[in-house]
Amino acid sequence: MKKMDFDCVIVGAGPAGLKASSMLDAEGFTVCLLEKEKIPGGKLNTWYELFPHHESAQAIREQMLAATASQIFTSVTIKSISRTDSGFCVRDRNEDEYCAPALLIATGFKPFDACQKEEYGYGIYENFITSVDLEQMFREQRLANAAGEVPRKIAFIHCVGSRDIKVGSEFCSANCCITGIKQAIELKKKIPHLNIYCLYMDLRLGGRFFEDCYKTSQVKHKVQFIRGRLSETNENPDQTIILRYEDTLAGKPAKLTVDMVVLLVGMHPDPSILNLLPDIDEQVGSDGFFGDGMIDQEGQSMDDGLFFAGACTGPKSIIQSTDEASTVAFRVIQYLKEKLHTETEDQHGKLWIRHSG
Amino acid sequence: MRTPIMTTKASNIPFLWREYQKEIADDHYYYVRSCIRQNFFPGAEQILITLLKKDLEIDLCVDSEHTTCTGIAYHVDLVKLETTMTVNARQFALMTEAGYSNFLVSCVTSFGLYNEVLEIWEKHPEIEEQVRQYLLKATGRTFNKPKNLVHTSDIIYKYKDLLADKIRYKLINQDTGEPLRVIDHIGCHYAKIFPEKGVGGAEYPSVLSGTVQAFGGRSIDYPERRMCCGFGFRQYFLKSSRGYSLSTAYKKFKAMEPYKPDLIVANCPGCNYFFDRWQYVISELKGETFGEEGNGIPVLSAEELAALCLGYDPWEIGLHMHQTAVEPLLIKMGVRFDPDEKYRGFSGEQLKKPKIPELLKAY
Amino acid sequence: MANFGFGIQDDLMIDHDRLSPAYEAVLEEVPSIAACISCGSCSGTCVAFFQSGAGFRKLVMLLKNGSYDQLQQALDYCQFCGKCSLVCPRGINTRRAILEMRKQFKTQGHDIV
Amino acid sequence: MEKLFDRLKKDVRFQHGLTSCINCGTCTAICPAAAIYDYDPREIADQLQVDDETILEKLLKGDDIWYCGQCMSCKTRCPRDNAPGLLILALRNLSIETGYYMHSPRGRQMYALKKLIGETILAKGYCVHADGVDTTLFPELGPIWDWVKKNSEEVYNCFGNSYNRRGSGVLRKLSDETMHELNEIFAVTGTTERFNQFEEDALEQAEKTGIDFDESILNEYFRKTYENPDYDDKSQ
Repeated sequence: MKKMDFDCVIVGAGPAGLKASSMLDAEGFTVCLLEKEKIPGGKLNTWYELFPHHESAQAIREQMLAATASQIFTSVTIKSISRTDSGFCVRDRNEDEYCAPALLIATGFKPFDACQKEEYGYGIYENFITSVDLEQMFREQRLANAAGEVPRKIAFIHCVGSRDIKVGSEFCSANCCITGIKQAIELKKKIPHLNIYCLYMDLRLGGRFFEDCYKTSQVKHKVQFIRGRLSETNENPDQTIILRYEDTLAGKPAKLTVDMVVLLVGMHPDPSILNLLPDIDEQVGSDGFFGDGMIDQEGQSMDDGLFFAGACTGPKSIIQSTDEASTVAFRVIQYLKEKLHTETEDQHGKLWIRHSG
Repeated sequence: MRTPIMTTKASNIPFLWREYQKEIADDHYYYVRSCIRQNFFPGAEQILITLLKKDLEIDLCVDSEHTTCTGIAYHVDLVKLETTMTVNARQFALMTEAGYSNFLVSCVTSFGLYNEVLEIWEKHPEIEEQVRQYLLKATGRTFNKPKNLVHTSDIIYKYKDLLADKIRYKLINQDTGEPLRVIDHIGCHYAKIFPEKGVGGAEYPSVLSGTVQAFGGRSIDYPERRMCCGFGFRQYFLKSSRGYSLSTAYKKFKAMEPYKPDLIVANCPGCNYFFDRWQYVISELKGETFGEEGNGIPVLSAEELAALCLGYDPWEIGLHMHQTAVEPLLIKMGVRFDPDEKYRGFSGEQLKKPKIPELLKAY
Repeated sequence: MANFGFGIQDDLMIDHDRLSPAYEAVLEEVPSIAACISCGSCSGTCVAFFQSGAGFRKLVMLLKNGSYDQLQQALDYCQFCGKCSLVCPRGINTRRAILEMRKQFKTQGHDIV
Repeated sequence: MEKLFDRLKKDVRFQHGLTSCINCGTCTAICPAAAIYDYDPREIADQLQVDDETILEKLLKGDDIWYCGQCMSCKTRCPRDNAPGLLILALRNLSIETGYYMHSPRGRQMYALKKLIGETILAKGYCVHADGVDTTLFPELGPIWDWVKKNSEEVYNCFGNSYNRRGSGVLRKLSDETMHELNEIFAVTGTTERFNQFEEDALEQAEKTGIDFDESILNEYFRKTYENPDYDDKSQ
């Protein structure tokens, strides 16, 4: 049980947390990162290659870790977070305390648990995996169905746990469409004779180069896109899966039999940190993500030392997360400067002098 | 914004629907019959009363003055919503007058309809008020809404373990010692409209599979499991569109065939009727039967299943009124029965046997 | 066999497991048809749409789904004006594709499944 | 005259049945009717999203709304909590109220349903009664049903001993008071009037097409609409 003081405590050592920490480091602030997993890197640890350029997730993770000089505490389970006169105190399971004037929450998201979408059959039938499971298969170089065979026909299912009132998430996760297309291309590269189908409602490929990826998957890799949301699945006696959906372009119910199904699971808010935070009502949107998702007009933000960055404020790609982390880091820096320093002027212009003590 | 996650709809959704349990009262029920069941499977209708009163010692009010819920007429658009609601209100009035507050429904269409009507009243109190006025004007009655609305298969599910302790015949093949392979079919209006009104929700309701397993059988999952039996209300009642019903059921039979089911259990009287009769029609039309050696797959309701396992005489349960013969099942289960008693009438007279279908075996 | 006055009807469900050899053949010749995103720009501009009831995107869909009867009827109305080619945001060589579709049905006959 | 759409919006089933449709097709995918008829519940929901009188009138006069089998599987699946099956009920109700149902051969079958089910309710208090169904109208009832019908007293009395008599067994006769109450409810809530409308409209149609029509259940007009709604369609 010890008490440690920092300028900023960041909860979550994923892309957003790491990015923000490296920026705060550069400004000379002392920062600690608290990570619940055994190793830092957050969701980067679950990816094989990143969209849209197929960069190695591991390489990106190494770069980000190399860029930060902050102290990283791993396997930390937070017990409580309290507001103190001088800022925040985070207490972990071992009663260690990490205190700082600024607290940055970068806890990321939780992939939708596909078991909840019972009619899709994940966790019931064997030949179902999620996009997260598929990344792991890529990392382990083990692309096989439940029987250990190389699949011949695979379907990607879009919007699993997204835009669905039945599982309580009416928002679009924004990154699953491109994830599916990226994974389809990777699969096709590794298993050239594979037939791949994507069942989509509408494709939301707003990011840079995403449309290129889409067109490449169509023309070069012959990925078939079927417009229709999966309605239900059934298993055949040979463990192949029958998919039921409407071909909404034809206006007719349709079916397709595949060896394996990949569910593109949505990005859900991770509520585990929620109950620990002071004043949460003010900080959570109706979708469960932090913040209000509004444009932060200059001078309007009333920073009180509690900051949020990354996918905990809404579904984001890694680039979007790190971009947001940079912006928020800048705000943290401003906040800390005001809180910890006095403004003075010398012949070179403005200067910030840190309070003594 | 400004709404914490705890109040979003997500919190009202059980994590896994198939583990969801609904409220089923222990005792004191007012019972309403099913139009279809009492015509085609009157034994099931009657044996439930015995099961509840005698075997489970439940207090059950069997009223002779309740009517149809108008469910079929409602879903074929004959009667107006106001009429349906008022007729349902009258049933509730009879329940109230009899001093009961738990409402036990034999028919799944009725069950869905009562739930729908209660939901409408919940959301629109002004409609409930209007219905109260209609009922008062037409009959002079007033009513309380039921506290607990339960389907007969629910109550069997609730007491499945208690019944399992008492059963004489398990769902086990006496020759092989293997559990019987049982297809369960849940009537669409049991939980598809309101998942929270069914044991296990809409996708994997366990109201029948749980009972089947408690009685020693093996529940079979098969493609088209959740497909409607094909009733289709007006689609069936009009001969011109009856092909809709038949074709839908045919798809289900073809999908379940590879799994070699020994038995189909359904909780809805309509589904029971269709699975029973369409096997006959398909045999006549296509020369196809789905059981072994020209037999069909026997079809039972939850009531019939429970009563049969408990050792009631198959003919007392009315199983002789099935077109698809139940004998193959009785033999597999080792149920003792007297074939000569099958067609004995109320007066004790031995009735002339029914005609035998072309292909589907009869006994 | 007995007559009940009704029977078992055909299932109208589209079976995407059924291959469409004509689609594969057209794709071979005109690979760009794979880029179709069913946006419907082609149908919007099609001069024959009110006769055929199908713009280029629907032709591709019918071809993929193996709805050959409907496809052939629609193909007959194409006037090869080329407007669909002009508007296609994915740059598909629609005229080539339609010519190829017609060719497929001439060479492969009517009943290919 | 009140707009059709405004009338539709008053129906609680329309209110509960449509929030907003994203055209995903999960309803059509598992719709038994869509697999058998040229019918698409998604399109019905989609068409009702726009407040368009012409589209609505076309729906009310057309065949599409009569294909639904009311299984309500669509309600379970919709990711936006719509229920096309409920919309159908609201549409059919409005189609009947406006008289537009007579434009569709399938809508005109309401008369046959009234004969089969409506009259059974008012006579017996149940939607279906053994006395009214036989293997002529319903051949799939099979030889076992012929046997039941032939021995109805002997068969049904085994189950509560009150077949067509007072008592509490199956197919018991309801008391005159109960039947009176039922009839009163039908009158007060407007269904009696609706039944009369079905009769009048059918009579008019029968006269127009020169088909025999009388009070009996098995009149020629009944038989025709019951067996083939397109009997007068020359293209068939």
